[in-house]
Formats: sequence, structure tokens, C-alpha cells
Amino acid sequence: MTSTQTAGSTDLARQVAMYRAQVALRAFETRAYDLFLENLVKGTSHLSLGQEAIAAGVAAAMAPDDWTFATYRGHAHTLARGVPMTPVLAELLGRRNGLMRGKGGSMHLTSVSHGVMGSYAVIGSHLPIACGAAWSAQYRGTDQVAVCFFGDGTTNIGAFHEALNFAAIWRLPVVFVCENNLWMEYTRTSEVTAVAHPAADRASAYGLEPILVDGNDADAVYEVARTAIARARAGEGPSLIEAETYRHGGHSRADPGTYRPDDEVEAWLARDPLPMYRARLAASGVGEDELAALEAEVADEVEEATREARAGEQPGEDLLLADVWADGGSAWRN
Amino acid sequence: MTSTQTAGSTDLARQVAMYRAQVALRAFETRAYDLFLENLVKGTSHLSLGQEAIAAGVAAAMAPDDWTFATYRGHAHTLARGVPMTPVLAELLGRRNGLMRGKGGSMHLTSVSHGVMGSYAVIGSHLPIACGAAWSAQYRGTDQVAVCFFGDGTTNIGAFHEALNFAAIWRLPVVFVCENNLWMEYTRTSEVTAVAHPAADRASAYGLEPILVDGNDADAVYEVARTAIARARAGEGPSLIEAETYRHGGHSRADPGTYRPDDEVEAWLARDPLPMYRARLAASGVGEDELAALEAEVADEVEEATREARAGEQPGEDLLLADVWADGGSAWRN
Amino acid sequence: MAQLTFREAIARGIAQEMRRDPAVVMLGEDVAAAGGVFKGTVGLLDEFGPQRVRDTPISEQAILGAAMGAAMTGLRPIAEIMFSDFFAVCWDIVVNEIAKSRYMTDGQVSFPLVIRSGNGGGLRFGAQHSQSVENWAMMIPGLKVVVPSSARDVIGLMAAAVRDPDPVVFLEAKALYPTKMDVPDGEIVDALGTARVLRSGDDATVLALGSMVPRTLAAAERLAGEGISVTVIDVRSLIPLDTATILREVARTGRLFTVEENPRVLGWGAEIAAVVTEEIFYDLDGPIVRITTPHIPLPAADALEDLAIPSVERIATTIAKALSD
Amino acid sequence: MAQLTFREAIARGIAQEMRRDPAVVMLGEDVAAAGGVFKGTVGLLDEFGPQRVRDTPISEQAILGAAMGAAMTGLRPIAEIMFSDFFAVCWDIVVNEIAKSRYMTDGQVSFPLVIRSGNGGGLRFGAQHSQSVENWAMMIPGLKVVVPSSARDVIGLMAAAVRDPDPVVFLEAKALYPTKMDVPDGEIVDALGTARVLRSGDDATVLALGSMVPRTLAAAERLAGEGISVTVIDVRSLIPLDTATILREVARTGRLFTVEENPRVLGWGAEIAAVVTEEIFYDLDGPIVRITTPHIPLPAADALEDLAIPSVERIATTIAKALSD
Ligand SMILES: Cc1ncc(C[n+]2csc(CCOP(=O)(O)OP(=O)(O)O)c2C)c(N)n1
Ligand SMILES: Cc1ncc(C[n+]2csc(CCOP(=O)(O)OP(=O)(O)O)c2C)c(N)n1
Ligand SMILES: [Mg+2]
Ligand SMILES: [Mg+2]
Repeated sequence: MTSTQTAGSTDLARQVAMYRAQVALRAFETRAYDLFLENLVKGTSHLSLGQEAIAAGVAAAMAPDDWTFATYRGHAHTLARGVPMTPVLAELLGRRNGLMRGKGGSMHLTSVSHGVMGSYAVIGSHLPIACGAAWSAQYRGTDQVAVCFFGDGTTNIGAFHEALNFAAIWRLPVVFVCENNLWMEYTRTSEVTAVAHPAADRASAYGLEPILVDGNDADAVYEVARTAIARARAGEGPSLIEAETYRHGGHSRADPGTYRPDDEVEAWLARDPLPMYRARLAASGVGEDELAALEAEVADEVEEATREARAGEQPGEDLLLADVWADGGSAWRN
Repeated sequence: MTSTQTAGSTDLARQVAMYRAQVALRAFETRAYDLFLENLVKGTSHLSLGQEAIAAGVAAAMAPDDWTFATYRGHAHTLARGVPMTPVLAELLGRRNGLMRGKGGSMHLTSVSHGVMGSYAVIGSHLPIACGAAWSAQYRGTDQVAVCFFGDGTTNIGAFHEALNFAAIWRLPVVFVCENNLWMEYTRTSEVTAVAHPAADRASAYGLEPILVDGNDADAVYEVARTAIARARAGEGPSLIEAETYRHGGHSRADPGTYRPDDEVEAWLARDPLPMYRARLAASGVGEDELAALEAEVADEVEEATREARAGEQPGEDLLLADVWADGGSAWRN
Repeated sequence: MAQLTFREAIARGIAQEMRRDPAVVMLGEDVAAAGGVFKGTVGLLDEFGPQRVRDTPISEQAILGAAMGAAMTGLRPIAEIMFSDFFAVCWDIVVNEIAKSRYMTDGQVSFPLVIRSGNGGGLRFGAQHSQSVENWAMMIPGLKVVVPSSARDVIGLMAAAVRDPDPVVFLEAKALYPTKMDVPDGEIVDALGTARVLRSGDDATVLALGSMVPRTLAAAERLAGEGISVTVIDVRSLIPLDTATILREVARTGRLFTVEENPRVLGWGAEIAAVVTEEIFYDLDGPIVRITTPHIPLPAADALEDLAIPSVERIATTIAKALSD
Repeated sequence: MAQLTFREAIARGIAQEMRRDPAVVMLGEDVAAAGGVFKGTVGLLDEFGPQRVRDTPISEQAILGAAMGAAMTGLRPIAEIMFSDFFAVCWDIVVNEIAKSRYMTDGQVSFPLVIRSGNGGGLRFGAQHSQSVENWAMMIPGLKVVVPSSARDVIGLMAAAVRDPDPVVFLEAKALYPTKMDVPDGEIVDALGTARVLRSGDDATVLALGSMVPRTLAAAERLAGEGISVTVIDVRSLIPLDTATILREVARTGRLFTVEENPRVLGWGAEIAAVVTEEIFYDLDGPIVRITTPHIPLPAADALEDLAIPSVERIATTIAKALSD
């Protein structure tokens, strides 16, 4: 699938915004990695380096009150919905000014006010949950759409199957986006998957069309997402998108990713979504000064977020026993 | 698919045996129902009335040391492997001479010495378990095959998906047999399933061929089972068979099945596997006397089993705490 | 006043809440057209229509995931897991997702939902359809756990559960479905976290839950005939747990017995025994005795199942013996 | 004698058993080529080959179903569930299938299998990757549950688990993976169901498990400096439970403390408290005190996680205070 932009100025403005989003995601993840090396990110973290075009492209196709359901690899999807960098970075550092004041951590980023309905760290579980949000929109007659991101390896767990069938039969306004980065943690997904395209080759099992897209091309991703979201909003039911991409680094913070063949890594680095997209914008007439200014702006944003996150206080006793229940507490007895 | 018998005498002998098996399953289930009406079957029970051709056809294609994995609707699959009627009936009655001396009940019939590796009552769970047996055969280099029966509604649960993918990638010698009787408990499966053929339309999601067979024709079932089992034995991996059939009665003992449209029930009763198969044998030259004799034999068998089961003692205290552990006991502490 | 069975009370309780609040919706296997396999939801589809009462595929993770996603976006779903044994196929959604998400999002989301399920033995259904899982649910931080023992409580506690802003696991003892009682007309709304003293005595306090409540009352009656007077408390709500009532009565009587259908090890009584032993140790006059199903899977045969689950006889003799030791 | 980390001990324990018995096979996510995400299975693929050490898809039900089916047909599988939180996605296979099938088939089948899993907190992984589930497993009839606290015990208990004819849930405290100790060369085979008295004292008995063992020993050391002498028992095996050792020591010291990483309600200590209170009530000199993680999901931030899980400080002060009351 290719980008089919008519080069109107709104389109170009959107493309510039998508480029900015990708630059921001790249810069944020790079900084998160640096802070991990400084031992400031205490727990685990899973970066989207190399996969930025998907988060940016899909987010650009969403309305402000649509919902995102993300995974442990969810920094990018959270930021792409407009959540500021500081609370996200502070959450990675376990600080009180974090998005969940340190209670969730890198794997559970949530910002309901931005439609980010949570990041889920048990493989597959959030696909049924996204169905529930979509059901709620359908029942209440809002035109909200739930968008649910997950990886290639996730297509082999039971919850994937249940959610896809469920969404299909209830014609739910949910868009499933499988980011196929070829790898699970350290195992190649094709070695443990019965079909070549783990999501697209299974769409027919749920009565859905197969949708394969170049996940390193934000425009292409935007187009398929826009179509899928429009279908969902029109009551035409769910879609399952498989976006082909690659993670530039290891699976999680501690993983150097050495199990991957050099030539594979090189081939994909050569298809890095950022320089490709930058070149496309330049070719479309966006000036180098505009691009450089935007990149500098993002760099400043990251610096500021870093300063603020580092300055964040440690969370304390007052938070520990708070918010198990809706009354704000955790008492299980009288 | 149609019967493609060459009318050799061994084939005919096998067909007569398959007819006998179907007659026995029918007679057994009918008796189980009568005893339920007498309030002698205490728990629940799920009959295979109408679905006998599948159990009979598949069992005829299995070698003695192949394995059967059945469901709560498993009387037929258990008997078809040669387990005598008395212990099965006695188990339904909760007697000490039952197959598991009353500890399992109707839904958990197991006879390891006949290759019946259990009947499982949580939907879908036995599909992965059958994979494990197949893996064991593969690893140890025996040529055993695991055959796993389940219903149409079972194709929508997560374990189905995990097991099919797992069997496919490890090329396990397992044959999955979906008995599509159109209904779950009281809900029509097509109302909650995204594809028309719940198993066959999903085979491609696991890189498998779709296999649809008339489940009311024991010969047709035998043929597809034979092929699938031969493939499994030859190391060519799993198969997924969808056998179309209908249950004549309700889902379980208490259910009159009134939610089903009369014309649907009538159409399927008109396709009752037993009279059809009987007519086919008669047309192939099997004499009425032979058929009648066999039917009478089965009737006697059922009477005897009924007598013996009714005469069975109640199980007692000695069994209650036995056999949680392999040491025969249930002590969880010293 | 109307005579209602326990199973009829479920539909009445749900209907009461669905009439009040259009955000209350229901889903599960065979709950709509068939009115539930235990006939607990008869009439709801007719009254509330197919948008609010929905049949699902056999996809327990999807059922509870849908309930969760709906609850966090404005609905108040009631989901059915047909037999509580099947919580095991969707336990992740219950314990890792529904129970934890409020805490880990720093309170950004709430889960006002109810998960109903047929629980426990007595129907000769065998090990995979008979288990009592109240202790499974009790030990998970973030879940409320309610177990009614009568038709009236079904209605009142269902209303309380539906109105509660937190996830409630609502366990219906299958053995009680056919039991009947007179239930007042009109709205009934109870409170979670309240145990009920059903009978007052001086020699011991006996705690019971769900299906064990009527048996314990019968045992208490029998003990009264032998000159032993016991307090019987229907615990009703494991989380929140009404320790105030329990500790008060145990302190007053000096002895504690629990009557539990769940298998012995880490049954709900273990927690209460531990709380009592920590907090009012010096008020205890003797050992705490738990009367439970043995630590085994439940057998199918009627003769065996009856031996396994605490009977009136076993309850009465165990208490009498312990008090005379 | 060699210095071994806890994580190295896992591979050594498994290798010891795989060398001995070709029926021992291993499967799980990333266990083969990558040597496990916690590096617990490094070298096994090289030594035993891809037929015996197998990577799987992310399909926990398939992993454990495969282990079960293989165990009932002659193999002795060791399956890995990467984080014990993920038991929730395959709990049915564990509790309804593996745990019950021997009983419900009247002993026709056996399940000689081991399910290893990284358990508990301390790594700042947040609520869905940090939970201690020893109590989940303990309460299921038909499961054995082992929790080693040292590299040496990892080897010996792994051997015992693999050789055991019944299903064993083998929980490896993630916080202990980097800990080191000297381990004797040669075969090590331990016994399930045996607690170990690590330190003997007179004022109280303190039970600990897994990651809480080193902390409890440190607390005991500190208490000794304050003139308080306690027995410390490493429980090691929740099922079978070595109540003989536990009851003997509690009776001798008159006081019992448990130190538990699992959330408070129905933690493993509740069962032991209940057993003690039922069986040796008159030997108790005071309340039983459970020192546990609060009844909450585990928070991610280091500052919060450290507040949640019992620390040496909290263990010591709680014991000192309770004994002085
Ligand atoms: C049920 C479950 N099993 C295993 C894991 C451990 N795990 C975390 S990420 C991961 C790999 C996921 O691969 P994929 O779906 O391709 O997503 P990616 O990480 O590549 O984005 C695994 C196995 C988990 N979180 N949940
Ligand atoms: C996990 C789970 N959910 C629900 C049930 C209840 N249940 C038992 S049989 C059944 C219907 C199964 O339908 P199908 O797979 O078509 O098999 P059939 O009964 O028609 O043979 C259901 C829902 C169950 N046993 N396990
Ligand atoms: Mg991936
Ligand atoms: Mg069916």
C-alpha cells in the first residue's frame, strides 16, 4: 500500500505534524535509554525505536475522544495521543510527578484525559478489553472508536482469538493494529507461528479482510488507519491491520538484541522511518529550516522533560495504600 | 464427500462393525436417558444421540494404541474405543463398579487401557492436552496419534487457537475433530461465530487444509479420519476436521431442546445416521437377519449393563480421600 | 410479599437495577434467549431487549474483557461466568486486569461491574463443575466478593454490587438455586461488607457462607437440643469483610468455628482464623476449628459428594465434640 | 564446590535431571535459544538439543496443556511460565486439568511434571509482573508447591520435583536470581515436604519463604543484638507442608510469626496460623503475627515497592514490638 496524499496544504500540515510526532517519539525513547544507562529507570522498559511511524500514523487518524489501548511497549502510543513528555518520563523514573505517580511504571502508562485507556503487560489481555470500550461506544451511541496495539507474537495467544471473533460478531468499532516487528522477545515469531503473516493471514478466520501495510511509512499507516476508523465509526465493524516494521534495539532495557542477524538489522536500519519520511517532506517542499526548527523544538522538550523528571520527588507512604478502591483507599475489612 | 468403499469383504466387515458401533452407541444413550428419567443418573449427562456416526467412523480408523481425548459429551467416544458398557453406565449412576468408581462421573470418562485419555468438561482445554500426548509420541518415536473431539461452539475459545497453532508448528500427530451440531447449549453457534464453518473456515489460520465432512455418514467420516490419521502417523502434522451433524435431543439431561425450530429438527431426524447406514449395508448385501441379530445382541448388552450398573454398590469413604497423589493418598502435610 | 426461589431472585435483583439505570447491561453465555442455564436471567431479554441483555460465544476472556472495557467507559455491566470453575479460563482478566488497573493507573479508571457465577457442589457435576472458588477471589487485592445465602439477600446484595463503584465477584451457590423464601415486594438494597447474625448463642460463634448457611442453622438447632447454644453468622461478604461483627461475637463467645464449602487449605476460614488469632487472641477460650470440604477435587457420585461437603451431621458433631474436649 | 548464582543453579538442577532421564524435556517461551529471559536455562539447548529443549509461541495454555499431555503419556516435562503472574492466562490447565485429573480418573493417570516460574517483586516491574502467587497454588488440591530460597536448594528441590510423580509448581523468587552461594559439586537431591530450621532460638518461631528467607535471617541477627532469640524456619515446600517441624518449633517457642511476600489476605501464613490455632492452641503464648505485603497490587516505583514488601527493618521491629507487648 502506498501513500495516496493529494498534496493539499492541510495534508501537508498533517504530515509535518506526523513527522514531528515521530521525531518526538524517537527522541523520547533515546533519552529513556540514556537514563536507563544512568540507572535512573529502575524497572524494565520497552522502546519503540524504529516503530514510530505506526504510533504517529494511527494517532493522526484518531479523533480526540477515541481510545488507545497499548502494551508494555507503549511510550510511543501514549505520547502520540498528546500526553506530555514530563509525566511519562517521570513515570519511568518512578517519581511522584509521573503519569501515575509511580504506581504503574513504564509498562502501564495511562492517561484517560487523552484517551489513553491503559497499557497492558500480559500478552493479549487488552484485546478483549478494547472490545469492551467499543461495545460501550456502540451501546451509548457515541461515535468513539477503540484502537488496540499489539505485537506479532501476541497473535498466538488465546485472547487474540476470542477478541477478534467477539469484535466481528458484535460489529464493534474497534481497530486492531498488529505491529509485526518479526520478533517476540528473543524468538523469531515465524518460528512459532503457522502462517507467514501472523495477523493478516488470520483475518479471514474472523470474516475480516487482510490488511498489510508498511509500518515504516507513516502516510501508509495513516491511510489504512483512517479507512479502518471510518469503517468502525460508520458501524461497519472491526478491522485488523498488520503493520510490518522492526525494532531497532533489543526487546527490553537489558537486551542488546544480539540474537538478530546483522544483515537483517542493517536492512531495516536502512529503512528507518524517520529519514525516509524527512526526505519525503523535503521533496514535498517543506523547508530544511522548518524541519530543523521542529527537531530543535523536540530536543528542547526532551531536555525539559528530563530536567523535570529528574527533579521529581520519590512517591511515599501516602500513595502506597491509596486507590485500590474507588473510595480512594485499600481497606478490605472494617 | 461420499463413501468410496471398494466392496471388498474386509471393508464390508468393517462397515458392519461400524454399524454395530452406532447401534450400540444409540442404544446406550437411549438407556442412559431412560435411567435419567428414573432418577438413577444423578449428575448431568450429555448424549451423542444423532452424532454416533462420528464416534464410530473415527474410532474405526484408529489403531488400538492411538489416543482419544473427549469432552463431557463423551460416552460415545469412550464406548467406540471398546470400553465395555457396564462400567460406563455404572459411572453415570455413581456406582463403585463405574469406570472411575464414581469419582469422575459422566463428564470425565477415562479408560487409559483403551486409549481413552480422558473426557474434559471445561470447553477447549483438552485441545492443548491432546497436543501434549502427540508431542510425547513424536518425541519417543512411537507412531501413536492423538484424536481430539470437540464441538462447534468450542472453536471460539482461546485454547482452540493456541492448540491449533501449536500443533501446526510442531507438526504434531494430532487430529482435531470438530463435531458441528449447530448448537452450543441453547445458543446457535452461527449467531456468535464470525465464519460459517467454525472449524473449516479457520483451518487456513493454522496453515491447514479445510476439511468438511458429512458427520452423519460413518463411511465418509471414516475416510477423512483415515487420511488424517495416516498423515499424522507419517509425520505430516495435524489435521482439523469439521463433521456436520445434529444432536437429536437437548444439550444435557435437563434440556428438552425446545429452542430449536421444528423444521430444523425434522430435517435432521430425516437424516438420522442409523437408518441411512442400515439401508446402505442392506443395499451392499448384508442380510436382514445379520443386521437384526447384531441389533438384538446390542440390546442384550445394554440390558446386562443396566442390570450390572443398577446392582453396583455405592462408593464409600475409602475412595473419598484416595488418589489425589500418585502415592494413592491425599495428604497435603505430614 | 412473594415466594421466590433463589434463582428467581437473581432475575428480580438484576431487573430492579436495570430499570433504575440504563448503564446496567448484561452479557454471558445463554443468558439472553435461554434465560441462563440455571434460569437465573429469565425474562430479562424480553423486558430489556437485545441491546442490554446479550448472548456471547464461549469466550470467557472476551466476556470479562468486554465487561471491563465497558465499565471503564461508562457502563455498569453484569457478566456471567456460567460455572465458577471457568474463572480459571479468564482469571487473567479478573486478577491482573480488572483487580489491578485502578491501583496501577493511580485511580484514573474505575470498574463498576459485577461478575456472577454459579459456585460450588451438591449437583453431582464432578470436579470441573462443582468447585467453590470463594477463596480464589478473596485473596486477590482489588476484588470484592459476595456470597448470598437466601433469595432476599440475592436481591439486596445484587443491588449493592451493581451500585458499587468497584468490581464485585458475586457467587451464587448452585445448591441453593431451588430454595424458596418469602421476599418483600418493592426495592431491596443491601450493603456490602455486612455479616448477619442469624442466631445468637453463648458457647461458640459459628461462621458460615452461601450453601453452608442453612446447614449450619440446622446444625445449630440440633445442638440447641443438646444444650449447646451457638451464635451463627452468615458472613455474606468476604471482601469487604465485616470483622467488627465477627470479632465482637468471637470475643463474646470465646470459641470460633467456620463452616466452609471450599477445599480446606487456604479456605476463607483460614484468613478469619488468622485475624482472630492476631487481634483477639486473649479472648479465645480454645482452638479455632474449621469444618470444610477435605482438600480434594470434588467427586461426582452422590454418595461421595455427600461425604465430601460438610453436612448438618458433621457440623453438629464436630462442634459438640470440640466444645466438650 | 563452586560459587553459583541462583539463576545458574536452575540450569544445573535441570541438567542434572536431564542427564539422568531422557524422559525429562523442557519447554517454554525463549527457554531454548535464548537460555531464558532470566537466564535460568542457559546451556541446556546446547547440551540436550532442540528435541528436548523447545521454544514455544506465546501460548501459555498450549505450553501447559502440552506438558500435561506429555506427562500422562510417559514424559516428565519441565514447563516454564515466564512470570508467575501469567499463571492467570493458563490457570485452567493448572487447576482444573493437571491438578484434578488424577483424582477424577480414579488414579488412572499421573502427572510427573514441573512448572517453573519467576515469582514475586523487587525488580520494579509493576503490578502485572511482580506478584507472589504461592498462595494461589497452595490452595489448589492436587498441586505440590515448592519455593527454594538458595542456589543449593534450587538444585536439590528441582531434582526432587522432577522425580516426584505428581505435578509440582516450582516458584523462583526473581529477587533471588542474582544471589550467590557455594554449592557442593556432584548430584544434589533434596526432599519435598521438608522445612529447614535455619536458626534456633527460644523467644519465637519465624517462618519465611523464598525471597523473605534472607531478610528474615538478617532480621533475626538484628534481633539477637537486642537480646531476642528466634527460630527461623525456611518453609521451602508449601505442599506438602512440613507441619511436624513447624508445630514442634512453635510449641517450643510459644510464639509464631510469618514473613510473607504474598499480599496479606489468604497468604500462606493464614493456613499455618489456622493449623497452629486448631492443633496446638494451648501451646501458644500470644498472638500469631503475619508480616506481609499489604493487600494491594504491587506498585512499580522503587520507593513504593520497597515500602510494600516486608523489609529487614519491618520484620525486626514488628517481631520486637509484638514480643514486648
Ligand atoms: C501472557 C504473557 N506471556 C508472556 C509474556 C512475556 N512477554 C512480554 S513481551 C513478549 C513478546 C511479545 O512479542 P510481540 O507480541 O511480538 O510484541 P513486541 O514485544 O515485539 O512488541 C513476551 C513473550 C507476557 N507479558 N505475557
Ligand atoms: C470454558 C467453558 N465455558 C462454558 C462451558 C459450559 N458449556 C458446556 S457445553 C457448552 C456448549 C458447547 O458447545 P459445543 O462446543 O458446540 O459442543 P456440544 O455441546 O454441542 O457438543 C457450554 C457453553 C464450559 N463447560 N466451559
Ligand atoms: Mg514483535
Ligand atoms: Mg455444538
